[in-house]
Amino acid sequence: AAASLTDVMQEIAGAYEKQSRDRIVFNFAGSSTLARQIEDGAPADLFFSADELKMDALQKKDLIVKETRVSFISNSLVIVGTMIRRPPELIGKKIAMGEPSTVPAGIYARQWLTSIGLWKQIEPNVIPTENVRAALAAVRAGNADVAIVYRTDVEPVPHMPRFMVSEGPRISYPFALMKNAEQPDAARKFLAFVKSPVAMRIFEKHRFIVHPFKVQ
Amino acid sequence: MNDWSIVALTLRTAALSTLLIVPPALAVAWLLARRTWFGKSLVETLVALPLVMPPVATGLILLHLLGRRGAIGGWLHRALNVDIVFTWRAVVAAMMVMSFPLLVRAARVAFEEVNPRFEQIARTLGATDARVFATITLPLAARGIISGMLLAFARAIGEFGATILVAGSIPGRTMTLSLAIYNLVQLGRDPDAFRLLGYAVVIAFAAVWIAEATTRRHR
Amino acid sequence: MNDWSIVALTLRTAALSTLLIVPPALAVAWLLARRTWFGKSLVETLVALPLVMPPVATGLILLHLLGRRGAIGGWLHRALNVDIVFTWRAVVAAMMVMSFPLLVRAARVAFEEVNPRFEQIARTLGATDARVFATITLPLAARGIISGMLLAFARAIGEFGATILVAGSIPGRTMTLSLAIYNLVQLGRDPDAFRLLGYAVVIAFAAVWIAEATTRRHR
Amino acid sequence: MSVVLRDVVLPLAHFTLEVSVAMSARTTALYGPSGAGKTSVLELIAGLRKPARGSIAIHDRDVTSLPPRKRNVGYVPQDDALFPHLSVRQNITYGGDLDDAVINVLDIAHLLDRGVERLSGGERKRVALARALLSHPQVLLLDEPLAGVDTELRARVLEHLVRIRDEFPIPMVYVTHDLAEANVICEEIVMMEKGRVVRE
Amino acid sequence: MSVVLRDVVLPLAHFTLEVSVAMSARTTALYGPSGAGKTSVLELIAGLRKPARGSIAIHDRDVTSLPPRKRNVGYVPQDDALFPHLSVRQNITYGGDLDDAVINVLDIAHLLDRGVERLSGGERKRVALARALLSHPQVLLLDEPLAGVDTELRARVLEHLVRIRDEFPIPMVYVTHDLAEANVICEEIVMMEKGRVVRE
Ligand SMILES: Nc1ncnc2c1ncn2[C@@H]1O[C@H](COP(=O)(O)OP(=O)(O)OP(=O)(O)O)[C@@H](O)[C@H]1O
Ligand SMILES: Nc1ncnc2c1ncn2[C@@H]1O[C@H](COP(=O)(O)OP(=O)(O)OP(=O)(O)O)[C@@H](O)[C@H]1O
Ligand SMILES: [Mg+2]
Ligand SMILES: [Mg+2]
Repeated sequence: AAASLTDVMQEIAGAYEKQSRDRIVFNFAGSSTLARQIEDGAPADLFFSADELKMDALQKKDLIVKETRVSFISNSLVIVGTMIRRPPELIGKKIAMGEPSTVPAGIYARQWLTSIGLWKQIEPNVIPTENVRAALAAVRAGNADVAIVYRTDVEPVPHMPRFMVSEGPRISYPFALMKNAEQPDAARKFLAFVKSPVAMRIFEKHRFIVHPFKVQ
Repeated sequence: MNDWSIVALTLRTAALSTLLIVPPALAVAWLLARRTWFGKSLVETLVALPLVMPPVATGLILLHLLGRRGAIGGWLHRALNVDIVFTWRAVVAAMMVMSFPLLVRAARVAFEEVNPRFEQIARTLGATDARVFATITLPLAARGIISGMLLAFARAIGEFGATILVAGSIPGRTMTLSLAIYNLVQLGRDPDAFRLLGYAVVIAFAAVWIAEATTRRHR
Repeated sequence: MNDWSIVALTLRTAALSTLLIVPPALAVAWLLARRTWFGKSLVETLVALPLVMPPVATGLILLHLLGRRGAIGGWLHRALNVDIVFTWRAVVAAMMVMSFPLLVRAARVAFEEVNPRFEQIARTLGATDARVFATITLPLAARGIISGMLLAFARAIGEFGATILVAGSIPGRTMTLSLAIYNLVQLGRDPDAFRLLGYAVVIAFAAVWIAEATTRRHR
Repeated sequence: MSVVLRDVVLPLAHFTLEVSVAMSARTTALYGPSGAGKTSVLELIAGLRKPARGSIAIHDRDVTSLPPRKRNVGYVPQDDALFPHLSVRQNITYGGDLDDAVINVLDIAHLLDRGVERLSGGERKRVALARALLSHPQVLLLDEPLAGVDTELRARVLEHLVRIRDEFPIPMVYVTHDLAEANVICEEIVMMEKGRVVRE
Repeated sequence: MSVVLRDVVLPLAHFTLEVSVAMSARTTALYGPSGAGKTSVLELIAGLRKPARGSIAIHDRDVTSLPPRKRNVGYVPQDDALFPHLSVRQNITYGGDLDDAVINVLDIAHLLDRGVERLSGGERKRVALARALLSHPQVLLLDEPLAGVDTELRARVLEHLVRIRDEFPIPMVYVTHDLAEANVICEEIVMMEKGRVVRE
């Protein structure tokens, strides 16, 4: 599962293991690392990605069971650091964000900024980081004015001013069963549990946006 | 997945990887120190590569080699039904590759500093090459070799980049201290990360202390 | 941002970081090798920490220290108006911290292997401690020290985890070979990654070759 | 013929060593000024240096291409070259078992469990001598074995060497600066100068 | 009074060295069996070993707590301890400038540009002697400086030492096993045994 899902997935798995004899084994890393591992034949039953593009790539290579692919969890971007009221205020500020071509959070931020026509102007001031946490740390250390991160990454009662990006790109987490799963039946059962109301509440508790209507 | 099991896994894999690289590293170091041969600089560069390459690159190469579709991993899977990738074996493999250059360098200098005079005299006393190595060269180089083993062990504990690619970060199975700390940092759980960091420091202190005590005895 | 500028940045920062750590590393190594003092094991552990800790953790700590609100970075910002974080200086700082333990260990063993007899005789010939160090201890330890510098340089080239945190991955400014390779790998552009990897290998080969030539002259 | 060097050539710093000599006596003194090439001759016999040309035979066996370990020599080098990491006992038993007779004659019984870095100069020489004697050599190569050993002990050790000479058929090549010493123990004296044998 | 050791105590492996001696002559021979403590006495004077108790004076100056470098001694150790990474020239000029007289007497002119690992045993001794002589010492400490030097050269070096003795007021402490040698050069003989002075 994507590293950003570590806490929530472990909680869901804990709840699942209370009612089932199956044991869930996770591998947490960046989505692109996980996709790499799957392409190289690493054994995996389920893939909980933080990036639709990575899932698309695997689907194109026919590595996932297409029918099982679902995306009902989403996230949104926030700008933290100094108070921003309107996006144009970003111009001239030092902006820390995930690397805009490889890290999902950075890719989304860039998509959003491009769509509102600001990207060209702010690009020279962008500080690309390896992950969201590094962007936050840069703001705390005083070397970046703002950071563009996921809302799930900042505590609900921060001392930091924040700007919620509402019109940003759809940031969703696709889940799917792998073609060469070793225990497809058990994996299906867990995937079903992840879609259950119990799991939904856990996702919400961790500040993810849940779209239950997408679960059939 | 409690703290102790993470520490135990880390200790076990780091110690095993350090022990496993000792024989090949000493062999390579000895050849580099005591023989001149064609392509020596090449082999030396090759040995140093895991140091020079970013860990992701090393990890990717290992993944290619050790995966079920890889040259080594494929063979092991077919012949012995042993999987490497995503198991503790991959953790050990990543640690081995990353700390190998450190031990080779240290051992090489240690061998070079041994005065060949003593080896010669041992030979006049009838000792075979193997005996000369075991009773003269190795003990005289012990200080440097142990120091290199300490470096290798410390590096194994800290190993992260290659490990997460080949072994994944599977709690209870492949999640070493380094991987766990990374995960906690990612999640913003800094106090927990610092607690685990504390264990790493304690392990390092113990290793330094043991290395110190061992070399003192050897003087 | 062409290949050459990445290579140049990497070479410049790695060479600078290696040169900058030589004086403090030799001082610490000498104190560890030739003096007994309270808290020695502690200092040794401290020195080894960047090896044991996962690079993210080292990077975070550096970021705290060197950031504008950090202890060191804040002072530099106020007093000299110099920023460290997210500049090439941060690249050098990360490289220094990560390769420091390697040089200290190598130099320490090298100093320990110098027969104190020669230092004693030099003293009877009227040499001051400084002269003894410069003319006897240092040259006799040269082989080990140069080998340690090679390790440190190689490690600096390969440094990734701490660098990306404190220096970011800013094309043309802080993006070293390692960071660039990582980026290409993440993008799935493996052929480009391998091209850059080739440069790293060439640099490593040159470094090995120079170290080799230098120690040969010193015999 | 115990030790024979035939047309042996070895280039040295200032001259080339060129030696043809047959040491047939049980004890041969190698005598000559400093830098004449005496140590070089011993190391050629022991196999620690390789001649550029020529051949070397010990007891009629051609050893020119044999490694040192198969030449069965007992070599006491000029710099004693004691193994620094081993105790006196471990040093002298490296090539063979302890022998009380040797220990007593050399007066080193009280040193056995000492580390070699805590020995005096003369003590080191005696330990080196014991180490070579205990390895059951077929020929003893002694490079000034008694330099730094005091007069009284020297007499005793010489006496012992004479006894060894008389009891066992171990030929000795004995490098010395002291003609008197050479005369006590040796039946034959080979004089060297600048890499050549000048008189036998 | 050139060198005075007053109630000097130094624990050694098998006994404790306890020495009180005043070496007032310009040349004093230190004579005694192997392991008597002769080298230890020289190293105490040079400051390379620290006495457990007692005091040491050179030319009426208390040097007990002075570091070796301020004691102005010229020490020729028993194992010559030539600096292995320096050439012969760099070795002998380490403590002072070249002096042709010394070079000629010791017959080392042809060795000057050689690395020390390519010297014979006797050559090393002479280089060590030159190194000590060229450092302008106030007292010369010679630990068997002529062991391994051939008879002819030995006579010449001794002659030179006698000349140094006569020309400069440099007192010498000369460790030797050779009473004849001691008599040629020394005005006073101190005999040691098991860490004590047994006769002056
Ligand atoms: N490794 C070497 N390479 C070249 N020349 C050497 C080497 N070792 C010694 N020599 C030179 O060869 C000559 C003979 O050396 P050797 O050690 O055999 O002399 P020796 O007769 O043993 O002298 P001594 O009585 O002083 O020990 C000397 O002039 C010496 O400088
Ligand atoms: N570092 C040391 N620690 C303890 N004992 C030592 C040490 N070095 C030498 N000894 C012992 O002290 C005694 C005196 O040693 P020293 O070297 O002074 O003897 P010496 O008179 O010079 O003998 P030689 O003529 O053999 O050189 C010897 O018994 C020796 O074993
Ligand atoms: Mg010789
Ligand atoms: Mg002595």
